[in-house]
Amino acid sequence: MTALALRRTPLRRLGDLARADVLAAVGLAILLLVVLAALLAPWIAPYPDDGGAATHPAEALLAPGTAHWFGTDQVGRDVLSRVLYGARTSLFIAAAVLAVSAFAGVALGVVAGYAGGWARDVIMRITDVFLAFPALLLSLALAVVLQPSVTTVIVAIAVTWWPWYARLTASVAASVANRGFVDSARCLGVPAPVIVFRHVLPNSLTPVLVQLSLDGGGVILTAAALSYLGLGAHEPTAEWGLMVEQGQTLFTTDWWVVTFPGLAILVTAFAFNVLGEGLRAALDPHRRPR
Amino acid sequence: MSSHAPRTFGDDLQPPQAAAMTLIKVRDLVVRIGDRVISSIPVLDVDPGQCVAIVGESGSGKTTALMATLGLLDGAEVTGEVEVCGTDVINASESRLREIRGARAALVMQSPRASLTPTMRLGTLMRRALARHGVKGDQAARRAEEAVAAVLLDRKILRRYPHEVSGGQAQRFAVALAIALGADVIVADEPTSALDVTVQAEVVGVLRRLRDERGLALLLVSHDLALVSTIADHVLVMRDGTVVETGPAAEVFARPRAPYTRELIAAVPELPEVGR
Amino acid sequence: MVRYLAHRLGQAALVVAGVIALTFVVTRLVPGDPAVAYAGPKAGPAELAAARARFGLDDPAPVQLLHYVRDLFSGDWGTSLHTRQPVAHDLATAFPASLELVGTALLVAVVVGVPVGGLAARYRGRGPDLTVRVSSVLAVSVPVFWLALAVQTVFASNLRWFPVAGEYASGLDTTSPLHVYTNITVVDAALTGNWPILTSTLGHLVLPALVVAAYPAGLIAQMTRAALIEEAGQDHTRMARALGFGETAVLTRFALRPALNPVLSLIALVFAYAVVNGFLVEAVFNWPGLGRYAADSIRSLDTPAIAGVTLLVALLYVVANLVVDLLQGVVDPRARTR
Amino acid sequence: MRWHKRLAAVAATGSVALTAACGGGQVRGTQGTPAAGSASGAANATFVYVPNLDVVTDWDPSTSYSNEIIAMENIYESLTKYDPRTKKTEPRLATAWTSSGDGRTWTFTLRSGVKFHTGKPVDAAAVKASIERTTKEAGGAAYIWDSVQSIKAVDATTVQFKLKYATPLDLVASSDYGAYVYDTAAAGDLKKWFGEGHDAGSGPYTVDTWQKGRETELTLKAFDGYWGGWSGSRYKRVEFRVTPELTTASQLLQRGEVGFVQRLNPQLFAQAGGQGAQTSETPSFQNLLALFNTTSGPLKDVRLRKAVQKAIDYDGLVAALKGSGVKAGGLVPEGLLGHTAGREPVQDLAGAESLLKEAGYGRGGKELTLTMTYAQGDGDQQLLATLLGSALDKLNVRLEAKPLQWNTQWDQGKSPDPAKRQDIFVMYWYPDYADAYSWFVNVFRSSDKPSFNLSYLKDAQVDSEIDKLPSLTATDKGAAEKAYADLQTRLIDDQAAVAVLFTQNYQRAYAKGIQGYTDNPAYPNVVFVRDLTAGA
Amino acid sequence: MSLLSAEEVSLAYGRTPVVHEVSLAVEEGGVGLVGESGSGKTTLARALLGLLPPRSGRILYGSRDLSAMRRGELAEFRGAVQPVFQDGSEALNPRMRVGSSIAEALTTHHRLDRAARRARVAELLEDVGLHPELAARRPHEISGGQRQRAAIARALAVEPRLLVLDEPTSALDVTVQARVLDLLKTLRTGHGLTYLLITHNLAVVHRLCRTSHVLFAGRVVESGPTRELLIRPAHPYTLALRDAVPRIGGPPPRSTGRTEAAPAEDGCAFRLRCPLAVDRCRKEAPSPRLLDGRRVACHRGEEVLAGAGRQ
Repeated sequence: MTALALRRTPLRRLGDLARADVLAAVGLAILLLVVLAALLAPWIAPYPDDGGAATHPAEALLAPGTAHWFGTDQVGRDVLSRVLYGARTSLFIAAAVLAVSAFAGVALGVVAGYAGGWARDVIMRITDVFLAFPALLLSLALAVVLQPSVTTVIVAIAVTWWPWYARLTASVAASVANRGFVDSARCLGVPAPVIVFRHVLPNSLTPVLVQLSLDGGGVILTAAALSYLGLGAHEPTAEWGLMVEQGQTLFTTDWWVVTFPGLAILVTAFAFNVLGEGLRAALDPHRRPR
Repeated sequence: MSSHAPRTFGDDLQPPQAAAMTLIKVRDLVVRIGDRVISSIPVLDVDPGQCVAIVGESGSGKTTALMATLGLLDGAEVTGEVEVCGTDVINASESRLREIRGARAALVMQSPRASLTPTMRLGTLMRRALARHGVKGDQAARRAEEAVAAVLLDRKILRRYPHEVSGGQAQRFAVALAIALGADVIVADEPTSALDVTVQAEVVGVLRRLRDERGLALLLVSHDLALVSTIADHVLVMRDGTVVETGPAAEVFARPRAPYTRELIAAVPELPEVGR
Repeated sequence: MVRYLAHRLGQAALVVAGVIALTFVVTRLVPGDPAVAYAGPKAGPAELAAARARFGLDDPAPVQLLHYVRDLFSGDWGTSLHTRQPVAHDLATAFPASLELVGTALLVAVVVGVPVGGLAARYRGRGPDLTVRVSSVLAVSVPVFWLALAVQTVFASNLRWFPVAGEYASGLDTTSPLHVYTNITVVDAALTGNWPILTSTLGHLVLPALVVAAYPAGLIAQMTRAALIEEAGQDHTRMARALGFGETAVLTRFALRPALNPVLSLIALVFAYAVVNGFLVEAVFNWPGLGRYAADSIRSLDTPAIAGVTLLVALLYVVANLVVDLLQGVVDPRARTR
Repeated sequence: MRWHKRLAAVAATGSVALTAACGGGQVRGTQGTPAAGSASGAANATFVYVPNLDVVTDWDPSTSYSNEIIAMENIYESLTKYDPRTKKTEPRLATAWTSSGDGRTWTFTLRSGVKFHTGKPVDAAAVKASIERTTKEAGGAAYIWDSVQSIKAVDATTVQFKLKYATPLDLVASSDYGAYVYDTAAAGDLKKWFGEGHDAGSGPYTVDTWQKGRETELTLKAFDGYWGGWSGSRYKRVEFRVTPELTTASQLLQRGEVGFVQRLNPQLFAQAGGQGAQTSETPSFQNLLALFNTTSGPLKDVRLRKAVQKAIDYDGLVAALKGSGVKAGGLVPEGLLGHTAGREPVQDLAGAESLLKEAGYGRGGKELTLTMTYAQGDGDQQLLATLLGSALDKLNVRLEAKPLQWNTQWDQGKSPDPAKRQDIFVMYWYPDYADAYSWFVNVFRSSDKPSFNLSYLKDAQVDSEIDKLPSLTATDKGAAEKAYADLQTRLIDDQAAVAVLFTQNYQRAYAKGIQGYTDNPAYPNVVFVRDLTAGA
Repeated sequence: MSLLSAEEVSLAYGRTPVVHEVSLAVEEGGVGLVGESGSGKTTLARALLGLLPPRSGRILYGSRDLSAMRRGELAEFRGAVQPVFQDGSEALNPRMRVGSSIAEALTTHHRLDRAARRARVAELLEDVGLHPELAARRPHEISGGQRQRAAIARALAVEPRLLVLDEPTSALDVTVQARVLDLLKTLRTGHGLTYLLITHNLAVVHRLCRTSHVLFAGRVVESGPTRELLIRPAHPYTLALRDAVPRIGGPPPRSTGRTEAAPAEDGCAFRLRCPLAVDRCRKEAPSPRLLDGRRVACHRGEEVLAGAGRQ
């Protein structure tokens, strides 16, 4: 299965996956929709201004209806528009966190995996320390330190996320480093940095990619939790976790303010998770979920 | 009601007496995945006490054919006629097949230790297998010890876990399972190719002895012509899913007719001839 | 095995050292003067100086770290700025309730997750599998704080099937006072035969425990399914089939135990996460656990308390990992010879 | 030295934990002994109060300065009590009082026959000892007694205060913090004794059980010897059930599990009213201030300060608050001396626009960026941030509103480096005792090191007028009224140092059967439980 | 002087010793290293390639110690000694085209322009019997035999003097194996190569190497001319190995001793499996000695030569 899947270009691989796994296909489709929503928010949102600083106190807390499909919030903003704009924030956070932590983690992991010895020991012990802190808790502590903002959320989550990539990459890279073509390159006298970049790194990335797609959901949930705790995005940024937080006391009276952003988080995380699950099943059956 | 009562000869492990019937009988077997034929065998018979070998290189469809005889192929379309110990494998119910598997026709696989459940002591595995086929209590314990002895293993091995035994021991234990269950025929898929050559000789020795002494039949799949030549009575040479040559082993190796068979034989690297 | 254990303990000790150092660094980075938090917003300079001296805030950082470590080991986890009680005491009071909630939730997660994952593996690619996959992914994708609100509104408020909040009906403290041994209410109530409190606590546990259980249950179901499917493709399960075992027997009697290994390591991982996830749930269900304590500490920038909670959870994680390593030895004989 | 003490403390805690673990088992909440009265108490009505924060942080009646007021006011009593309806103090432990013409000598006559829970009588000596201890502890709100030079117990029921300068001491004595009279001889180490959850008050209730961290943190039981007596169907027990989540609190109320919810949001408040609970809505003495940075940054320019003042959508804010706030008429809330009618601000975008234009900003002008800090987690302040940002956005002014922990926000505001300070500082203010002086002396009197004067205003004229306020209040209320009015004009209209955004409204919801509840904003969140009766 | 040699080399993975004080020299005519799984032959090969520093002893290229080499010398060694591994798909980076893999070898030691590089790649592919068009394929797009040929082409690119062949054909089908062995034979003369061949297959050694070393549990138990070793083994282990090999038309393979016994910790490592073991074998580890044209580490070598141990 692995060998078969490796023979494909990434795009065709996704295509294969969609055909083989209906659920993953659904995930992929939802994710594409979310990405589209994020990109096109200014054009498809019924009240684009409401995604930003506009307020209409006179129209506060209108129930869902023809004018506002998802109703309005405490200051009269269209919830649908803010949910659409929220996709931008959430996807941006997810992308930034994953990029930062994958970059740092993969870099350290490859070094640890290829170099082995004490370098590996040191890096792995450091990752162990970071892994001992549950992501949400360390992020929470960090968010307190750094003051709430989207950047804080990104930094705080990335700090807890990179060790996973370091650990994963280290183990993959260590096994890649033992493969014939790496030995063969060493026997040719190819310099170590070239070996790492040309031979070890490209062959260690598949599980990382799978993990990235699985982690999308996790990051979005953690970011939402941080914002929910008031440690993340703040007004007037449209962010799903923040919207739930601001509306949470309205659950029993004005349910739409909380329900729709909550559903948005659920659906997006769901999409990432099924897609990741499917990718793992197709590409990397031995990885454990997190 | 059990259509397959525990073998009556079992307790003292005597060879099957009146086993004149063909144990495995294959006619016009074709295995397809989609439109592609991955294995086809027109005729194959395994009689008691006989060793039949299917020889071929990778992708020749030899393993597929073997698994088809036990009805263990998933996701493939199997047509033709396969009869194991009188049961029509292709049309039999799953529960009927389960009665045959192990008790009449036992499997030995390529990877010695991986084919034994890693979390189970060998004795537990043996006991469960026996219980599955209705042998319990003291009778089961006796059978287990006798079977282990028959493959030249110490009975202490029953207390070991798979990772605590060597490849050769694991493979011999797989054979012991067949013996204990009273199987008439062992279906073996490259049983020695993962083993060192000295260990291979040992396992083959055990198989030969069981055939000679107990009339145990063997359906063997292998890519190793030299090995096959030393044990098989009858040989099928397969290539790309079809049988290119079949006949008594001595005949095939001495006077190969198909060019492919000749090529295969020529490709076997030779050792210097010595008088042993 | 002994050497392996020693090695693991050594590793764990290293991690603990790192955790302590990191916690210290993070808490020193907290903005705002902890002395202000202690002395109160309207305190004068003299009171601030006194508070500062009390917490040794004027010492250089390395000295503070040294004192911190020394105090930790002597059982002094500092004094909370907002409760003004020793943090160790606060944690000892709050943690049992969290343990009660998270322990119940994990129990539910395992009891539900493993069989459900097994069911999916057994009927791979068919209806039950799809149902399990969808629901398990939903379970890990749902924002727990949102689920808690929704569940509370529907099942407690609207349907009135379960109590809204709290650990047990509050009047019971007077009508049938609870003798405390472990501080874990369920255990104490069961030990002392305090049925009113026991039944009340169990009733109050249902909703929050289910909410906390959602995430681990989903993960465990996924993991069990994946591990079983992988085991089902292994040679030893094919061998089991060739020995005449049916598919269900193959999965339950042959594939399950080796498959439990990854599930176990997952449980260790999920345990600490569930504690933290529990924080969000505790707030909604008014569960008197660590979560409320943590939330209060964060709100009031109570550095010693934040450090205490962080440290406690990190230690839990380390311990859980150790326990799981040992359990793996029980489940899988291969692990014993590492 | 220090850490030896700490070690000892830990050893003590450790042994307590150990005893709990392996000893005979403690009974939860009652410190070892089940309260004798509690079993029979089940028959009596219990009043369940739902606060959203832990109740007790400091049990010492001298230094207590936090949420525990909701319990303390039922346990302890002060000499006087403020009535916002009459804007006057009323008798409590004191039955009458007089002051000299210069306002520097005050004489209080005590109620006779009153006893502390410890059994000792409440006499002049006890009053003197209490207040002297409070002054000596110098924590919490002890500063309210700053003007007191000496206290004299003239006889058992007469106490005389000599002051350094004129102060309305009857108001001071009604303070919600730092004014309790208690038995200072109740125990050797009072502080420690209090810390264990004991009380030495004279109020209608006394502590029954207290366990920090539990949901029902505190229960009080009736003090049988209370001077007011226990006639009628009064509540004999009070339970404080901590519930941080508003929704949860409201659900508990709906299901009849609790009696009184301290705070709900407007929606839940409306819902509670609609579902049969009683509700009460009272303007508080707490208002939200936006302090403009008058010394550095763009708002140094008074035109810009005025522009921001005008840009605020006061009506929109109050509309969005849906009843949890009312428009503020100046700095002094209604119900306090110094409140001036007709000061309610209105949004004036055109005015703001022209002021901005004058300063070179606004639409078509330079873009202006303002930083604002406010308290994280406060929904009402967040509403302000959202609405103000939205309004300023239309004027080409960008508002960077940062929600911060109070400590962080305050530290930043107090920063010695003006570049680190914010342009707009948002905070609540309320007085410790019912006197408007607090706003002026704390928030607007100049000082070199800013503490709460976070508009950084330095105005000598304002300072001197503020300094005259206490003696005016103590001697000539009419003149005091005028001085307050003038000061507000100066601060709000001339200097534009502050915008008063709204006065908070207390929205309480309580169970159907409770009778006799009125909210006294001078004692925020306090329910004087003995005044209530349990109806059907 | 031999091209590459090991002097009393001991090797270990982590704390586990794998190879014990092995000495051998690679000489013209090819040297075989024969042993079963766990004998340490691949570990030894990695050490000889300079991929694994010895725990003790020296690896000499010519007369120079690998561990003491300077950069330039090491480059020379890298240009002269090249590996061919068991599985061709392992030896080629799966993410690189076959041509690029070979070109990488070319450019590591020489500067070549694009055209020259392409021409040389094509030439090398032809040398190993592959069509030059295969340069554009990726490893998984060609067959196992082709991959192994490509791997050989890559090794040849630096024009080495010595190829270290680690089980070069054991992953291949018999017919393909035969063709690759033929290719190796042809290349030896065409490129003036010397082979160090590591294998478990006696027949393959016999085909390619003049001299052989038999490895058991990390020790060389017997070394000498391959043919001699196979016809008249002097060590019971060599004998057991040879007799266990099945042959077409030959007698059934024979096993002697207890194959599952682990190597002994003291005395002779083989003694627990040895049918000839005597008390001395337990007390004293045999050291290698010259016997009838070979070196053998067995107390009873003479008796084995004389025919003991066979039936």
